[in-house]
Amino acid sequence: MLKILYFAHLREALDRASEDLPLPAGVTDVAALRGHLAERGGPWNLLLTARNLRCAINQEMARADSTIADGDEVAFFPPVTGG
Amino acid sequence: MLKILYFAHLREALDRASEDLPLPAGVTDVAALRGHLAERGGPWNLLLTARNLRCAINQEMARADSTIADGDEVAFFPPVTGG
Amino acid sequence: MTVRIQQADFDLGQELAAFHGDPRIGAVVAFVGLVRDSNDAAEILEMTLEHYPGMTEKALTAIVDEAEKRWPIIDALVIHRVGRLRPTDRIVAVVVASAHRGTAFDAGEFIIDQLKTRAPFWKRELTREGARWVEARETDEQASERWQTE
Amino acid sequence: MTVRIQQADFDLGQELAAFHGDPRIGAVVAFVGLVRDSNDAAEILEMTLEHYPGMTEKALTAIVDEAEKRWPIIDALVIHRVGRLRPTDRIVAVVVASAHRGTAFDAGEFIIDQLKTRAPFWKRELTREGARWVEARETDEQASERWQTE
Repeated sequence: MLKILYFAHLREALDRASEDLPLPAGVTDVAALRGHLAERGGPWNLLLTARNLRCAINQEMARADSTIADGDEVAFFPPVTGG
Repeated sequence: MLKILYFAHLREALDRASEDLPLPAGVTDVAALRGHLAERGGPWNLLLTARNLRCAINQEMARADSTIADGDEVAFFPPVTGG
Repeated sequence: MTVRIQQADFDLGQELAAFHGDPRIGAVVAFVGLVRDSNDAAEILEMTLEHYPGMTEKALTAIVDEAEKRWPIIDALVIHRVGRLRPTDRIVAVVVASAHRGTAFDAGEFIIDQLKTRAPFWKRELTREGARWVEARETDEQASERWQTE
Repeated sequence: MTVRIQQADFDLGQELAAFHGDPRIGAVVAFVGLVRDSNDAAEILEMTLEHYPGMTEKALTAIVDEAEKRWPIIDALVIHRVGRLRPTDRIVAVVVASAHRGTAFDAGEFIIDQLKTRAPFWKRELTREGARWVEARETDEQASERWQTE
């Protein structure tokens, strides 16, 4: 099972802050997970189209080719704007 | 009349914080005043020998060739060490 | 070294008191960021700050750890507020204490520059035209990156 | 813009309150200098700060004026103590408020760097070996001069 979190405009657009998702077959990295989620269509296309979408795995910044494994906490969010 | 002020180690060495001095004949700039005061001998030689001695005229930083006129407030002190 | 995320306001005078009394400290630099009433030519009525609980604390701790590796810091504090804020409200404080002032200035600016680009916070502004998510700034990215080459 | 010279201690939290409430302010940087318990390898028991009444205020005002010409400062404060101080005592505070953080950091560091080389204060330290006047530092001269070329 993956725990997936969405923040800021992504959370609003998807109308979802988090979800638990069984690790989809064939998904081994961030890019694949984004593609898988985008298949839901509608606002989920943002997972592929959002400019500079960031991803963290287990609360560490990750890249498109970072490995995803069962039990991971994966977060998607736009560039940060704190401070 | 000149008002002359001495600060920090100069004040201690001369055992004097200030004095009123009639403008000495022939003294028209800082270098000449330093020479005039040094003629007092003893610790007053510091006016010529002290490393990096600073001078202010009327509370503005001055140079060796800055003009001194009757009524001026002249101050001698070492490099500053505040902050 | 302390990192705190909170909804409540903070009293910088009180926070600075914790930096007082260590005779090795010769310099304290404190930065406070506040909500302005305008941004990108729009009037700001209110702001909401969202964060990623858990990761945000980790990211801030990692930034302060990095500062401590780069400079001889004696103590450091980061406080960042979340939730609803209004113009003139304090958002963030960064405090660095060290023996000499150059260290405290550099490390303080490093921490806030890195926080702006690496700590997961997001600002949503309410203007007269409605709400909008603040866009990341290229200037913040540049301010963060300049520390890599120094 | 405020410049103050005083024997009494100051409460930075209270001083910063004066910088609160102006919605143009997005950044406040505060520097505090404190007496350390050692300097040049000697233990410092006590310190006495002397100044040149009249000229010191003018010099500090001129430095802040210059900072205001170089940067878009919204407000600034300099407090410098004189008289007898002990380790951990506050000596000086410099506070700068501006719209953006880069301005506040740069102007704050400029003011303290200039103060160190241009404001007539002199420190006398009491060590176990006796009293000594603090020597001006070449590093302070360099810190002050770097602003000329930037």
